[in-house]
Amino acid sequence: MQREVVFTGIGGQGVQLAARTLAEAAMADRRRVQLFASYGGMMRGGNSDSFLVISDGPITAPPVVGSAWAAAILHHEHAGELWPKLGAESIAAVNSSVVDPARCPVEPGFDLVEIPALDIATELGSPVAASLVLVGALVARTNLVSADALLDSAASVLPSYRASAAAANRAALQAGLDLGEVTHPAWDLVAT
Amino acid sequence: MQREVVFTGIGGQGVQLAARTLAEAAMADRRRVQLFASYGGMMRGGNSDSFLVISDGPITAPPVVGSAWAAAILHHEHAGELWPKLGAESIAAVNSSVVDPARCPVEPGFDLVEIPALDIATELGSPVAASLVLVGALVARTNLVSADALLDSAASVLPSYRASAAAANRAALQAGLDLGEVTHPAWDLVAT
Amino acid sequence: MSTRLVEGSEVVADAMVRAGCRFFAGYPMTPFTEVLEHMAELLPPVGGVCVNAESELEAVGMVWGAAAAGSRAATGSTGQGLSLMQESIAEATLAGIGFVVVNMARGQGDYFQSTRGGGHGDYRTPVLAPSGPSEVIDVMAEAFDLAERWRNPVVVVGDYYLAHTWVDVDILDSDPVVPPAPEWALDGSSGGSGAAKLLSFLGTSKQRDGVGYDLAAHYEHCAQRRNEMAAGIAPRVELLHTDDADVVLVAYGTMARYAGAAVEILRSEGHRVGMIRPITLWPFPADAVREATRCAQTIAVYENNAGQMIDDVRLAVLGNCPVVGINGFATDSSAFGIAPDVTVEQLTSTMRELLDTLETEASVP
Amino acid sequence: MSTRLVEGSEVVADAMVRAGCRFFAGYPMTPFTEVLEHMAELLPPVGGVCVNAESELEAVGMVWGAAAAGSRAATGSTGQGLSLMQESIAEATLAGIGFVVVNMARGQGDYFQSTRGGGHGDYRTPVLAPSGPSEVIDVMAEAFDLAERWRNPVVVVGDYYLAHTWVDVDILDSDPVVPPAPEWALDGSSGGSGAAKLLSFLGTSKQRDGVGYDLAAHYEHCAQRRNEMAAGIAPRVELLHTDDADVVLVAYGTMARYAGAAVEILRSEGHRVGMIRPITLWPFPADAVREATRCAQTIAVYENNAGQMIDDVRLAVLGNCPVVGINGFATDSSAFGIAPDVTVEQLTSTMRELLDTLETEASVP
Amino acid sequence: MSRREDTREVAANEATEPIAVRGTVVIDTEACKGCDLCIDACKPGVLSMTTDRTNTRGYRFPELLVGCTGCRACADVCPDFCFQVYRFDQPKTWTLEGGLR
Amino acid sequence: MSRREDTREVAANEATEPIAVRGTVVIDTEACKGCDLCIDACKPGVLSMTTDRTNTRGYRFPELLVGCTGCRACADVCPDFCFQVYRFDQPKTWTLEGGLR
Amino acid sequence: MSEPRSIPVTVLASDVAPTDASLVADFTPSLVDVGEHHLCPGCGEPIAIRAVMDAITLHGLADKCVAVFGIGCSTAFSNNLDVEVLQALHGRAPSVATGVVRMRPELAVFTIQGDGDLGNEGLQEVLHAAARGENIVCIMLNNGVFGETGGHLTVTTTIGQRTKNTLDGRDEKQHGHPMRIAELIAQIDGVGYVARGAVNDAGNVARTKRMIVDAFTAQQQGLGLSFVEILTMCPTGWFVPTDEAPDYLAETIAGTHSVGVLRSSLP
Amino acid sequence: MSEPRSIPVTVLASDVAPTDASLVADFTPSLVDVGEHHLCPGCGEPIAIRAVMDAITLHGLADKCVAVFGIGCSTAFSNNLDVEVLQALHGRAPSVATGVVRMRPELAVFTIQGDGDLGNEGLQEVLHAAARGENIVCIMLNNGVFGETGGHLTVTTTIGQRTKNTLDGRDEKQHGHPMRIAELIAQIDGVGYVARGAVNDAGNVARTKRMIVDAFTAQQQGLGLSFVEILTMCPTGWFVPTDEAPDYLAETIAGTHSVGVLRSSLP
Ligand SMILES: Cc1ncc(C[n+]2csc(CCOP(=O)(O)OP(=O)(O)O)c2C)c(N)n1
Ligand SMILES: Cc1ncc(C[n+]2csc(CCOP(=O)(O)OP(=O)(O)O)c2C)c(N)n1
Ligand code: SF4
Ligand code: SF4
Ligand code: SF4
Ligand code: SF4
Repeated sequence: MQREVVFTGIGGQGVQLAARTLAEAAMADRRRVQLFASYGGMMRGGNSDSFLVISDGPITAPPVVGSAWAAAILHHEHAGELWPKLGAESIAAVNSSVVDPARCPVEPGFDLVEIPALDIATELGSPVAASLVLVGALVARTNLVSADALLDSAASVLPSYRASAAAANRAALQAGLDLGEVTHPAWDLVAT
Repeated sequence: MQREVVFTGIGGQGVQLAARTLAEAAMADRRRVQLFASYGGMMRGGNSDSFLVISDGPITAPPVVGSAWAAAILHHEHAGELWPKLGAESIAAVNSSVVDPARCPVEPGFDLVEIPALDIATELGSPVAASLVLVGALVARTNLVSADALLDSAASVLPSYRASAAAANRAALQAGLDLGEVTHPAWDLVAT
Repeated sequence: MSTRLVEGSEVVADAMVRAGCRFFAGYPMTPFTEVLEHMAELLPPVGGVCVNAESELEAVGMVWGAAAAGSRAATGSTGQGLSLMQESIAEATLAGIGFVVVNMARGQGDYFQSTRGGGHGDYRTPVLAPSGPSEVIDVMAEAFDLAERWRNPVVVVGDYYLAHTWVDVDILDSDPVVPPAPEWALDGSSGGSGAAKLLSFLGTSKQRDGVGYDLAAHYEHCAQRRNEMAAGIAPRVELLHTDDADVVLVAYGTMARYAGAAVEILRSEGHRVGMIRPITLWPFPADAVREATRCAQTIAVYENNAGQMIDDVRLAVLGNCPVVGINGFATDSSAFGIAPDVTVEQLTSTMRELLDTLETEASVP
Repeated sequence: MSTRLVEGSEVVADAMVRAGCRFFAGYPMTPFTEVLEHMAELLPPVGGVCVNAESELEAVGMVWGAAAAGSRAATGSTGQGLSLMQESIAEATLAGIGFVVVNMARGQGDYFQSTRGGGHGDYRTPVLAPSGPSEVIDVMAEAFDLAERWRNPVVVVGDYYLAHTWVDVDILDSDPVVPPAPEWALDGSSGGSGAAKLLSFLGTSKQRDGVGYDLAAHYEHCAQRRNEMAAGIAPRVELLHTDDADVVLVAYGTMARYAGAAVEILRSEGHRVGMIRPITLWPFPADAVREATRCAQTIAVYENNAGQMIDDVRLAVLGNCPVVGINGFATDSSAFGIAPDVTVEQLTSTMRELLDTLETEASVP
Repeated sequence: MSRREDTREVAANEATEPIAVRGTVVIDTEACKGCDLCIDACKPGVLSMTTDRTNTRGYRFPELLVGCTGCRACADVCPDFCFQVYRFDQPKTWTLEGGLR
Repeated sequence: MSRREDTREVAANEATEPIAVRGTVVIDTEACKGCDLCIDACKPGVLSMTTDRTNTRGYRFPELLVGCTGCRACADVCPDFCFQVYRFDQPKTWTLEGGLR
Repeated sequence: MSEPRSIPVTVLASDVAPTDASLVADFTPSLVDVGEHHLCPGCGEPIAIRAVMDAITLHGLADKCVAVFGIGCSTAFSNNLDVEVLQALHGRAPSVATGVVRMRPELAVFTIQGDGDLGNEGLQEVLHAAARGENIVCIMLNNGVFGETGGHLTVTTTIGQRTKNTLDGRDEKQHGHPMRIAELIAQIDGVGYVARGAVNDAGNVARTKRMIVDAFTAQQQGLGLSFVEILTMCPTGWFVPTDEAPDYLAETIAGTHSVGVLRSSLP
Repeated sequence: MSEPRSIPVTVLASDVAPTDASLVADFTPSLVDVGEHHLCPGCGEPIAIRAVMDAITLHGLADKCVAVFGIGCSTAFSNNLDVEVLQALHGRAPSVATGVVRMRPELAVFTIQGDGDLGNEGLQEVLHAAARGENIVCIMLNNGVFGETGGHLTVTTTIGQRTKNTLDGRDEKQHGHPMRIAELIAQIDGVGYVARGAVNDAGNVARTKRMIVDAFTAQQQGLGLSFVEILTMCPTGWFVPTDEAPDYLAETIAGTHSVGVLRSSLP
C-alpha cells in the first residue's frame, strides 16, 4: 500500500522541513519513503514543492508523482499544478491564514480542510513553524504516521545548527495534531 | 603551367623567409602563387617546411602539394617526406654545408645540386641568410623568377622591424644567383 | 534504527567515498552544491580531502593533480561549470589522467557534451547514467574503475531529480579498500634515478631516451587507447518488456523512471510497449538497441531536452525502424530542468496517441 | 602593383573587417595567433578596437559586451582556448547575443564541439567551413549576417592550412558599410525612461511589467528561436561530379581540396566518383547529401579526425547507402593537425582500393 | 497583495514631557520582512517592532512612536524599501494631552 | 650532431706580463648558440667570440684566452650549458714565453 | 514621488502622506522599478544597490550608463532597475564591461558583483581590467559568502566568520586566509579610485554613498578603473539573527576588511 | 661528472679535462637529463631552470619532489629533468600542484610557469593558492612576453618594453599598465616567502639561486606558499640582440620589477 503526499508553498515557508518531518516519522513507523524536493537555487522566494511517497513496500514511483492521496498547501502561488493530482479519495490541508480562497478549486472533488496554520503558529510565537501545524493537522485526520513518531521527528530532522528550533517545532506539530479527529485513515492498520 | 617548389629545414634557418622571397618575386613576375608554410608553434627548433606553387593561372592545388618540381633543402632532419615528391624532371638544391649526405637519397632520380649555402653566407657575414643563398642558386639554375624580381623581394618581404637585414639578404641572394647557369629552365618563356 | 533519510546528493557522495574516492574538489552550483557539501563532510573522517575550490577551473585542476598523484579523485558541477571544465577533461584524456566528473545537470541538455566530448579534439569519455539513488552505488564504483582502467575521465550524469530525491537507506559500515596508487602515478620518488617519471598530455617520452616529445607517436597511442576503450567497455542497458514490443521507448536517467511507469500502465491496458534504458551513454549500447527493436514498429525516444540521444538511436538502427522523439519540454521557472510536463500521465497519453496512429496506419489497407 | 602576398590568417582578419567587424579580442594560440595579430593591425585604422585579452575567458567576455553594445564583434582561438569559451558561447545563445567565433583549429577534431555545441544545454551555433582563403571573404560576411540575424554565436571553422596558406590577393579599397547597431542593443540611453533595456540570458522580462524573470517562457522562446534558426538557414554545399557518381566523397574545409584533387585524378582515370563539400556544417546539408547520393553505391567521408562528420552523413542517408570513413590520420609532430598522410596521393590510392573492392563485389555473381 | 494591517492608534511613548517631532514616516508593513535593521538605525529610537501582529507573510513589522526627526536613517538601511520619510515644513510638538501640533 | 670545431691554438691575449691562471674551462662549441652572454659575464674578460668561424648550426662561439679564474660565472649564465669549469688544485701562471705552468 | 503604497503606522494614525511635509526618502529608490524583491530579511545587498542608484541619479547618468551584473543574490535586481542592464556570466562582468566601454566610451559602465563572483570565480578579470585601465566602476558586494548557493565561504571570509562550511568560524589552518580584494586592487597601477564601505549602519551607508559618488566622478574624469567594495550583511549565510548581523559585520568582518578610502586619483 | 662532450677551445689546446684541477661546474646542470634544448639563443629561462634544479639538489629533494610545469617556452624542459614532472594546462599549475600536495603533503611540490601562463591565463590560480596557504613553491619566469607564441605583451610587460604588439614600447594609454606579480602575492596573508630575482648577470643568478633555496626552506618548514619571480631575457620577443638583452632587462624591466626579497616568514 502506498500513499502520496504533495506539499507546496513559497520559499521560506518551511515546506521542505515539513515534508522531511513527515518522511522521518514514516520511517520511524517502519515504512519506506521517497521524497522529491523541488525548490529554486536561490535562497529567496520562488516555489517550494515536495512529493512524498510513503509505502509498505519498495517504491518505484518516479520523483514527481502523478496522483496524490493527500496535499499540504502552504501557499496558493504554485498550487495550480497540484490540484489535478488529487482525486476523490484525497484530502488537502490548506493554510487558510494565507491561501487565497479564490485560488482554490471551486468544486474540489476532494476533501479540502482549512487550517489557519500561520495564525496558530504565530500565536505559538513561531510563525515559521506554520508548515508543521499544517502537517500536524493532516496527520490528525489521516494517521499517515503515528503521533509519537511525528513529534519525535521534530528534533531528528534538524541540522545541528538549527537544533534550538526543535521545541518550538514540536509544539507546532502538537498544535496541529490537536486540531481534529481521524476522518481519512491512511492505512488499513495503524503501524506499530 | 605550374611549378611546385618545396622547402625544408629546421626552425631558425630562414626557410619561411626564403620561400616568401621567392613567392614575392614570382608575383612581381606576374605569376599567381600559393604558399603553405608549416612550422611549429614554438619559437625554437622543430621542422620548418614550405610548399610553394607558382603558376601562370589560377591555382587549385591543395596546400601540401603531392609532387614537386624543385626543392630547397636547408637541413636533412625533416627532408625524408619531401624526397618522394621529386620526379625525374626535378631539381633539388641542397645546403651541403649542413646536410648529411647519408640522409640524402643514394640514387636521387632527380638533379641534386650541392650548394655550400651556410659557408657562403657565413663568409658574407650573415649566416642566417644561408637559405637565401640557396634560393638564389636555385633561381640561377631554373629562372623560376627573374633575377631582378628576386633581388627586389629581399627588401619587400621584410617586416618593418627587420628592415635592417634587407641589404645582407640581397647580397646573399646575389651570391646564390652568381653560383651557376640555367640548367633547368622553369618556364617556356621568361616572364617579362 | 538502521535506516536514514538521505538526500540523493548524499547518496552520490557516499557512493564516491565507497568507491575509494579520496580527493574531491568543486565549486557550488545547484544541484551540484549538495554533493560538494556532503563530500566535505564524508571525506575527512576517512582520511580524504575535499577542497572548496575557488572556481570550476581550479577544481578540475586540483583533481588533475590529485589523480596524477595516484588518488581516486573526482569533481563535478552543473551546466555552466561543466562547460568551463571541458578543456581539462579533453586534455586529461591525452595525459592519461583518469578521474570522475559528476554532472549534476539540469535536465538532459548536456547529452551531446557528455557523449561527444564538449572539449576540443577527438577524445571520448565513458558516460554512465543512473536512473535514481538506488543505482548510484554500483554506477559510481564502475565509474572509478573505468577511470582507473582506461586512464580517462569518466562522466556520471545525474540531474536535479537525482540530487533532490530523498530515500531511506540502510546505513552500511563502509570500510572500502582504497586501491593502491597505480604504478604510473607520481610520488616524487623516481627523481634523481635517471628515469624520473613524466606525466604530460604531450607524451611521456623523454629526451634522455633519445627522443624529445614524439607528438605523432603520442597521439597515435592516445587514439589507439580510445579505440580500445570504446571496444573494451561493455555497454549496459536495462530492458523492460521489449521481447514482443511493437513500440519501444528509449530513455535514460530519471526520465526512464517515468518511461517505465508509463510502460507498465500501457501494458496493463493491453498495449505491447517496452522500454530500453541505456545505462552506459558512451559507449552507446547500439547493439542492444538494434537487437531489442528488431521486431518493433516504432522507437520513441524520451529525453528531457530538444532531442540529442535520438541521434544515437538513429545511428544504431539506421533506418531499419522509424524513430520519433518525445522531447522539447518546457523547463520550469526554477531553471533546473524539472519540466512540469515530465509526468507519467503526459508521457502515457503521448504514447497512447502514438499507438493510435500506428493502429490507424496498420488498419488502413 | 595591385596584388599582395597575404597569409591566410590575414585574409581571415581582412574578411572580418570587411564584414563590418569592429571589435575583436583574443588570446594567442597557434594558428589563431596570426589572426589576432592581423586584427590588431587592421581594426584601429577603421575605428575598430582589438584587445589583447589576458585569457580566452576574458576575450569572449569582452566580445559579449561589445556585441551587446551593438557592434559586430568576434573572437576565436584554437583547441584548448575554444574549449574554455564553451560556457559563454552556450549562454550567449540564451542571451540573444550574436558574435563570430573563429576556430582556427588543429585538424578537424572539433567537428562535434562546433556542430553539437560543446557547452551545456540544448543550443546550436551555425557553423561555416571555408575550404581556403579564396572563400573566406564570402563565408565571413555570411557569418556576421547570421550572427546578427539570429542573435546567436556563429562558428567559422578554419585550420592550420587555412591560417598558413599565403596567397596573392588583390588589394581592395574595403570601405564596407558597417551596419547600424540593432535596436535591442545597449547604448545606455533607455535608462530613466521607465523601460530601460535588459539583456540577459535569464530573459528580458522586467518586474515593472508585472513579471520577474519568466524562465520557462524565456527558454521556450530560445528553443523556438533555435528551431527557426535551424529551419531558416539554407545549408550550403559544393558539388563536384556527383550526378553520375558511384562513389561520393564527402569532405569539408581544407580536406575538401585534397578530395577535389583526388576526384579529378580518379575521373581522369575513368572512375565515376564525385564529391560533396558541406560549407555549412550546421545546419548540416542533409537533404543535399541525400539527394546527391541517391544513386551512389558508397559514400566515403574524408575527415582529418577519427570520424565525426560521418555521423551527420549517416543520419542524412539513414542506411540507404553504405558510408565508410577515411580518417584516423596520424597527426604530425608539430601537433597542428597537419597530418603527413593527408595528401592527394594517399587519398587517391585509398579511393582506388575502395573502388576495387566495389568492383570485385559487383562482379561476384 | 493580500491583507494589510488596519490603521490604528499606537500607544504613545510613555513620555509626559512635550516631544519635538520634525518628521514622520509611512511604512509599507506588507513589504517588511521583519529584519529589525531600522530599529537599531533609528537614533531617537522611535521605531518599535510589533510583538503581537505579523503581516501576511508572517513577519513582524515596525511601528512609529512619537519623536521622528525625519533623518531618513530607517529608509537608508531598510533592505526592503519600506519607508517613506517626510520632514515637516514646520517642526511640530507632541504632548500627551494635545497630541501632535 | 655533425661537425665539430677542431682543436687549435688560439692567439693568446696581447699580454707580455705573466698572468695568473686559477682555472680553465672546456667549451661545448657545438652546443653554443652564439648569444654572447658568457662574454659579458666573464669578469677577467678571457672569453672571446669567434669572428671567422661558426659551428655547424652557423653560430659563432667563445674561445678562452689566458687568465681564467675558474669563477664559473660563464657556466652560470650560459643558457646552453656550454661550459665545464675547472679550478686548478694549484694556481698556475702563464707567460708569453713559457706558456702555462 | 509614488503613491503611499501601504497603511502607515504612526501615533497619529495617518494613512495618507502628510500635506505639511516634504518627502525626503521614498519607498522605491531612485531608478529602481519595483522595490519588492525576494532577497532575505536583513540582507545588506538591497541597501548597497540603493546607494549605487542614488549615486547614478546624483551624477545624472541614468540615461548614460550601463550596469553589468554578476551572478549572485544581487542578480535579483537585474530586472528591477531603470538603467540599462547587461547580465554577465558568473565571474565575467569586468570583461563584459570592457567590451561595452570600449565600443561606447562615452557611457558610465559599471559592474555589480558579489565577493564570490568577483573574488572567487573571476578574480583575475577585475585585476586585469584594472591594469588595462578600463574606465569603469566596479562594485563588489562583500558578505564573505556565496549567498545565492547557500552561504559557503568565499575568498573574503574573515578568520572566525561563520559560513555554511565554517559553522565554527573560518580557521586559517583548515580553510586558508581571507583575501583583501580592495587592497589588492589598490596596488595596481592604473586604478582611479579604490574604497571600502559598509551598509551595517546609517552612517556607513551615507559614507559608502559618498564613495560611490566619488568612484563615478573618477570614471567621469577618465581616471581608469574605480573600485568600491561594500560590506553587506548576509544573516542567512552567516547563521546569525538579522538584527545581530550589523554588529557581526562590524566585529567579525570589518576588522579584516576595514572601511575607508584606499586610493584616489581624484584632485 | 660527465665526459667532456666537445672540443675545448683554450689557449692550451686542451681537449681533455685537466687532471690537476677539480670540476666546479659541469656542462649539464644537476637533475637536467640532457642539456641540449631548442630555446632561443640568449634565452634566460634555461639559466633560471638550472638555478631551480641546483636548489633542489642543495636541499636533497630530488627524490622527494614533483615539478608542475606550465605551458610556455620553458615547457621544453618538462621532458628533460631528472625530477618527477607533471605537466599542467596553460595557467593551471598552482591548482594542479594543490591536488598533488594535498594528497602527498610530504613532497616538495613546485611549479614553473611563465608570466603569461601565471599572470595572464591563470592569475587567480596562484593568488587563490597563496591565500589557501598551499605549502608549495611557485616559480615564475618573467620575460614580459609570451615567448612561445611569438613575443606578445603580457600583464607584466613594463612601460617602454618592446614586444611583438608594442614594437615602439608599451605605452600605458594604449596598452595598459604592468602588473607587479610578486608585490601582489606578497600582500596575501598566508604566503611564506616572496622574492624577485633575475638572471641577467652572474651576480643576479647567484642571488636568485639563494632566493630559490630560501623558498624551498620555507616550503620545508611548512610556511605556506612561497613565490620566486625570476626576470629572464627573451631577446626574440623583445627584438633586441642577445648580447644587449641583459642590459635591456636591467634598464627596461628591473626598474618596474625590482629585484629583492619582498616578504619572508623565515626565522
Ligand atoms: C560558472 C558558475 N559556477 C557556479 C555558479 C553558481 N553560483 C551562482 S551565484 C554563486 C555565488 C554567488 O556568491 P556571491 O558572488 O558572493 O554573491 P551573493 O550571492 O553572496 O550575493 C554561485 C557559486 C554559476 N552561476 N556559474
Ligand atoms: C588555453 C591556452 N591558451 C593559449 C595557449 C597558447 N600558449 C602557449 S604558451 C603561451 C604563452 C606563454 O607565455 P609565458 O607563460 O610568458 O612563457 P614564455 O613562453 O614567455 O616562456 C600561450 C599563449 C595555450 N597553450 N593554452
Ligand atoms: S670561469 Fe670565470 S673567468 Fe673563467 S671563463 Fe668562466 S667566467 Fe671567465
Ligand atoms: S653563453 Fe653559452 S650559448 Fe651564449 S655564447 Fe656563451 S657559450 Fe655560447
Ligand atoms: S542569502 Fe544573504 S546575500 Fe543572499 S539574499 Fe539572503 S541575506 Fe542576502
Ligand atoms: S622566445 Fe624568448 S622565452 Fe622563448 S625560448 Fe626564445 S628567448 Fe626564450
